[in-house]
Amino acid sequence: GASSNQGTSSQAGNSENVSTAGSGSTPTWGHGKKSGFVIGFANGYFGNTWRSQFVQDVKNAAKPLEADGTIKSLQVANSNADVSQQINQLNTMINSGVDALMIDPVSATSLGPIIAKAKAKGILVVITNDPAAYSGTYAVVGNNDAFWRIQAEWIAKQLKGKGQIVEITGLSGNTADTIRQNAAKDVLSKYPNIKVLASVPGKWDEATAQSSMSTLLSTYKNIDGILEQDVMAEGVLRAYEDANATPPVMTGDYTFGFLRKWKSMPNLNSIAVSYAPGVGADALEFTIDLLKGKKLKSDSLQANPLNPNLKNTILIDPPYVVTKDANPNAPWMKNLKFTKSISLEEAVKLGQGKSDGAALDAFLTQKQVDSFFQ
Amino acid sequence: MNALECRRIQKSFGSVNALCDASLSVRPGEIRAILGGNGSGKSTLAKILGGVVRPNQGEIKLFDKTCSIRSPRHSKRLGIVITSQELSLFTNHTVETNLLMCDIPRSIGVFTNRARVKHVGRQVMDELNLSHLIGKTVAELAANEQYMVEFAKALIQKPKILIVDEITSALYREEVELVKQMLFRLKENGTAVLFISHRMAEIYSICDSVTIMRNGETVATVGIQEKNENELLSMMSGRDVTDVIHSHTGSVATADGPPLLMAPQLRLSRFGTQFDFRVQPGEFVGIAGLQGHGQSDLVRTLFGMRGSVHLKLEGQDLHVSSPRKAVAARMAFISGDREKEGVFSVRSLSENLAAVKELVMGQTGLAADAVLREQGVKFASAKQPIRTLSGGNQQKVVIGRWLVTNPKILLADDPTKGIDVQARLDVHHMLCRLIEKGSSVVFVSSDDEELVQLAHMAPSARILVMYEGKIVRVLTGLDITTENIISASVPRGARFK
Amino acid sequence: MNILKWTTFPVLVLVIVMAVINSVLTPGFLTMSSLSGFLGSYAPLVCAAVGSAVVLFGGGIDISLGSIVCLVNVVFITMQGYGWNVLTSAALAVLVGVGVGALNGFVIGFLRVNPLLTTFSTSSVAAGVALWIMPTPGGQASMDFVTWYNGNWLGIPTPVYFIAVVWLLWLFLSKTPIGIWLYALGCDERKAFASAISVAWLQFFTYVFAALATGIGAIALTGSVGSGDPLVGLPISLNAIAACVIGGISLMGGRGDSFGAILGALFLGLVSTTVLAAHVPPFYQDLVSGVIVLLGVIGSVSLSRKPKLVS
Amino acid sequence: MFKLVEQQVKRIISVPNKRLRWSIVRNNVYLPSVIASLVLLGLGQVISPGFADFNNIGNILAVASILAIAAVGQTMVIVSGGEGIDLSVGAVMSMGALLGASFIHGEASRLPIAVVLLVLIGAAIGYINGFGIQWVGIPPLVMTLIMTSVVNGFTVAYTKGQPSGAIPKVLLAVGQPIVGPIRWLLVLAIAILVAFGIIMNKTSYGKRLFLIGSNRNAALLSGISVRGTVTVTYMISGVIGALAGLILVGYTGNAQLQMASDYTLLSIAAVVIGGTKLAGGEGTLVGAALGAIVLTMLTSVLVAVGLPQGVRELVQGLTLLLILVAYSRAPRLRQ
Ligand SMILES: Nc1ncnc2c1ncn2[C@@H]1O[C@H](COP(=O)(O)OP(=O)(O)OP(=O)(O)O)[C@@H](O)[C@H]1O
Ligand SMILES: Nc1ncnc2c1ncn2[C@@H]1O[C@H](COP(=O)(O)OP(=O)(O)OP(=O)(O)O)[C@@H](O)[C@H]1O
Ligand SMILES: [Mg+2]
Ligand SMILES: [Mg+2]
Repeated sequence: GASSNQGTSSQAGNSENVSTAGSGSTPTWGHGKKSGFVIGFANGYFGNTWRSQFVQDVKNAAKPLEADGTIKSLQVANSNADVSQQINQLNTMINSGVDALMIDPVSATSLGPIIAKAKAKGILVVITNDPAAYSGTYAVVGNNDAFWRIQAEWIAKQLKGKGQIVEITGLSGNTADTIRQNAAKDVLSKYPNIKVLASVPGKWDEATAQSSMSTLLSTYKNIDGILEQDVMAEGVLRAYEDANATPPVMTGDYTFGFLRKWKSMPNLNSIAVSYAPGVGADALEFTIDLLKGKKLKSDSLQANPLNPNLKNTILIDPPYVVTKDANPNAPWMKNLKFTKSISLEEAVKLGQGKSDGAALDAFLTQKQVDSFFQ
Repeated sequence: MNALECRRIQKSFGSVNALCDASLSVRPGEIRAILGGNGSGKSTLAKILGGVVRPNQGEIKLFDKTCSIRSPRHSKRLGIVITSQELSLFTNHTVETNLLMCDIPRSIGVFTNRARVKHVGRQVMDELNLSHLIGKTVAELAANEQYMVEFAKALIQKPKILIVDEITSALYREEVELVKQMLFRLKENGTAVLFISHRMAEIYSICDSVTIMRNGETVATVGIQEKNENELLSMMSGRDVTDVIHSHTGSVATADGPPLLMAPQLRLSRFGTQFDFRVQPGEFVGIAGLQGHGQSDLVRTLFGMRGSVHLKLEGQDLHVSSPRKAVAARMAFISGDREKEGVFSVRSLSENLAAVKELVMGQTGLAADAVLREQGVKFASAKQPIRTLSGGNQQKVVIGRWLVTNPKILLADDPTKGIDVQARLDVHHMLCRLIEKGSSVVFVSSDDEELVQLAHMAPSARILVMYEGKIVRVLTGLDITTENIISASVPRGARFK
Repeated sequence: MNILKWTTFPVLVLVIVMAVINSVLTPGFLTMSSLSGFLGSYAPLVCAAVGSAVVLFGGGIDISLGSIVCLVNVVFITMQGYGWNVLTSAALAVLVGVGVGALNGFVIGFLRVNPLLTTFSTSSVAAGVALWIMPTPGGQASMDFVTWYNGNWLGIPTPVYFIAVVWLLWLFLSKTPIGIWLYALGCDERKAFASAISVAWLQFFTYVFAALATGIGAIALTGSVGSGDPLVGLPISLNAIAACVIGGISLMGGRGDSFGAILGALFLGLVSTTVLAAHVPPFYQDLVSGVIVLLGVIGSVSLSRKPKLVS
Repeated sequence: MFKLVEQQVKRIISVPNKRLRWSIVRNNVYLPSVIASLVLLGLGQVISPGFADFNNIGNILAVASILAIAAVGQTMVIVSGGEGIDLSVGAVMSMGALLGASFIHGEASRLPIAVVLLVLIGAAIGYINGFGIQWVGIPPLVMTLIMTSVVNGFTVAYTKGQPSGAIPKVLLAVGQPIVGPIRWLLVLAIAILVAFGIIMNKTSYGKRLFLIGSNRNAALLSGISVRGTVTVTYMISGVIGALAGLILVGYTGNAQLQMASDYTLLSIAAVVIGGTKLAGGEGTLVGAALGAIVLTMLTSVLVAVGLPQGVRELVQGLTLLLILVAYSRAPRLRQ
């Protein structure tokens, strides 16, 4: 989501008929091995802190597994949002005989042919981070719907269901962004008295967010709340500083930069929901277990965000919801799995020694992972 | 009836009036010379007829039918062909392709018929006995060969009206002869020819009549026999120019004593030849010879453009590996190719003037206006871009750029190429003044007459004649005559290559 | 000696070297399936490079080809979405792309605006339209088409046919007078005009041709990705030019050979494959491939280089 | 800027002859951009009231300042002629932003060191460009294009994609307003413009630059060191790029890989809209700055209109095309 800079699909791109990944049919991948797996990880975009944390997490998670021989080698390939390049990388990996492919797609819909090729060779395919819907594959992705649903719910509550807000969204056309916007729409439709004055794309870029916010500030006189997406919060704040006005109720983001700033602004009423780069590491854990032949519980798999008929997805809920004071049984914390509500204090502590750009991160514990399997 | 008739043609480029009132009429089978100072509008007239330039006013009749020429293509359809002073050849194409560029023969109406291109090309080149050039790319040809190809390209198009704009200035005598024969053959087939040239001799031997242009006007048209050289020159410059033609009587002194410049075992890489070269203080050294026999290589090598050379300047050893080093040693170089190697066309006169003195030698405080006036440049303000000056005036500024650095030795590579008589004289006087100050001048020229004139103006002079990269003859004293230069520059047996 | 004069020689060497390195690093590289996969993902760039080359011959430059790819891809998919058959929608899509080329050609040839800036503007026009038609990636190409593209046809990987078609288009062109005029134009625009060559039309034509070749490439790309994406082609814009230069084509115009462009494009592909096959750590992949390409260019330029100005 | 308009208008109405007056309007290099930006400003105000208020103008000028700074190097490279162009500006700026952030590492005291290091790296990159172009003979467009991927690669390799360190207050201050729409960024940009204006027009390096741009051969024959001067110019462009990146990160407050890649083509567009000929030998920094304002103004108007992204890009492209057609056309072939 926040990671990608590139549009990826919001419609189902998968060509074949609906089915559920591997379930039922006995999996053919792993070639019966129990260890010494060769894994290819094709990361579709490489350009911001979130993504590098994402890749780094995967590599860190792989280290112990490589040590104990479970993983023979992990090939990592980055492509700079170049579809052809990614397809070529996948092609190369397939031909070098990987057991499993982890893919963060450049474009959700552009992998059909190459994935078909991989499956034909009995290679396990796991999509991670940016969703994509292909039958016969698994997807381990962050729960974008929950991500903004929580924040929309929160802001609605803060405004007591009444007021004028502006939205600063991500990259128009991007899958994650679309899912999030739909979630927000869905929530706000329940609050008729909350008026969305404008919804401008901030491209997940602080500078863009800042100048867009400035324009909005000069255009609309009274803005009661700002529904804003990840990594752009500081841009919004700066727009207010420049206009020397005080920011209203606003959703924040999960970078330690913002968390620290927030801590330094006692009157700022905000929330931070994490969208963890760790999702890649989680995906690796699932990949290994699947390669080892473990079976998922029938209820573990949920509908793919891009294709409701395709049940092949493990949605990783936001690990943390940060509010000034922890508030586990707030209305916006309903039906979330493994999500902790922590206080700003705790959150900032978690960031000790981390850079401002770094994101509040977390992984599933082995136990949590196992709980998905039979 | 007239093959071509122009009435009151008028053309201005922005503020410049290139042509204000040009009128002439030519009969079929007539060869008409067009004579005029630089920028008097000859090429502009040619370009208008060629469809390259659009006239502001005026009427053009072809064979008594009025017609407005819309484009080069249209002009060619009307049977008008012009050879361009700047050449219209494509250096990356072969000779034969260039020859047929204007209508390429095809097979089955679609594809280029290469075989035919070669065949037709060869035919024409045979007549000009240049068939050895077929298959080469134009880039590989020498200047004179290129101009011959340009001429052949015109012939191939079977012109009804042919306009030849200053191609002969670059040609060997033999080649000029060939051009003459070809023109006469066209004359017999009733083609009308406009022949633009600065060379009187040619005009007298080739043309039937001459139209004189001055500042964009056709001032007169006369039969070639009616007026002599001086009369024509006076008409074109609007003032009496009897002084233009010197009578070279008396000997020319030869300097001796310690040389100013010594170039022991000077090597011309292109010819692989080696010889000693020296220049005395205050001496004029003319370099003569047919084009492309190493004259400009000689001066360019001395100026460090052909890699490092070892020189002795006033006894001191020095290694000149680049123009930069040469300038540091107080040498100067003037190229005849204004556009490519002379002017900074979009920059102002003062910038052009100060380029070396201020920016290379680091001496400031140059009184641009004074210098320009002293060089007799026609200019409005020192701030005007140099491209707004006329060719000759531009060249004066370029020369001024070097004179203000008062160089010990000045190398000139045909600096008066294509400059009219008056401007040329001014340049000569500038150089003489420099020599009188004790500097020396090494002067390459394609015009032997010019070398002889200069030699007689200078206190002491020698003329070196080059052939195939070697100095084949050194002329001094009484021997300095055009006849000697000509005979030396084409050694016996080499008259026809 | 003469072979060294051939502008395509350096890149030919480069490609062979890279191919060898690859087949050493990945033994499976020279297998049919691997090669067809490789060609499948780089055929689009190859086609665009050939188009770009033709523009460069004529002394122009076109940085809008990537956006044209996006537009064609999006239109192609959308048409199929409306249930048109593959051929018609492909033809129509390519036509739309050619339209953009025509805009380029008109503005550059007839209105005489600088090509770099013109194509920069039109690239944002084309990309804009693509995003407008299809704000979010999606749709899907007909399965038959996709499987056909990613498989073999008459025993040869299908992408090869796309490359062949574009190459033949150029070959045909170069055998007609247009070929000659093109190099003349690249050598000197004014002289070309004076020699009765209709410069404006010729320039117009080069950009149209570039768009056509690129459009065909875009169809190929659609075959390899199987769906629509308004941003899918963007990297092609500059890669195509890089490919040409590595292929020994001069940006000054009038020099080079389209075959060089093809090899140049393949070289770029081979580099990214090699970097991966050599297990270069991810953080260094971009740097390494960048440096390899730079060295490649230095190699090809310094081998086929014009003499210096003053001499 | 407004003073400029005044001057322009004065110049025109002071001309008696009508035809001449028009020709000045036509040939004046600054006028188009001045008019365009005023029109856009008015348009923005109409479309969304408050568009023309101080804060927003300040914001627009701030963004434009960064572009203008980037365009300084671009202008000098283009003036240097020989098809001179620098496509690596965007990459170098991104690098400046990321490396700057990690050099500073959150401590204001490290700012000077960071600046020095960036200057060195920028110069080094510029030197490589100059070397490839002048000694190897690679066309500038290609050399700098490929340097783009090398520089991006270097940035990734150095930062491991992880821009470390917070941006200290001093740096963040560049975005802060001083009075009305004036922000430190603007002051900084004007200072840089003035400084390089002097370098270009008063120093002997600058004078050489113009001559070389006008005619390489003539410069060589006059003993001017072409290679040296050109290389220095690319080095300057590299240095300015790196520092512009640092300033950018000061304005945005966070660094991302390739955050500035758009600036490459934008800077070229700005230079050309400002009336500088790509042929070289002529050009002004003021023009480039005005060009930058036009482009920024255009983008923010389109944001204010709130069109979908596709349409926005479309309109942007068409507008740019119109400006080019109106003001930067080569002379007709048939004179
Ligand atoms: N393209 C142009 N733009 C501006 N002025 C021009 C142009 N072409 C020619 N002129 C000017 O028009 C006048 C006539 O030029 P033209 O070339 O016809 O002279 P010419 O008689 O051919 O001189 P030369 O003997 O040197 O060839 C000169 O002042 C020249 O500077
Ligand atoms: N390209 C040009 N652009 C603008 N003005 C020009 C241009 N060429 C020439 N002029 C102007 O036209 C005037 C006449 O130029 P022209 O070339 O006819 O002079 P000229 O008679 O050829 O002198 P010279 O014999 O020294 O070349 C010049 O004084 C110059 O100011
Ligand atoms: Mg003249
Ligand atoms: Mg002439």
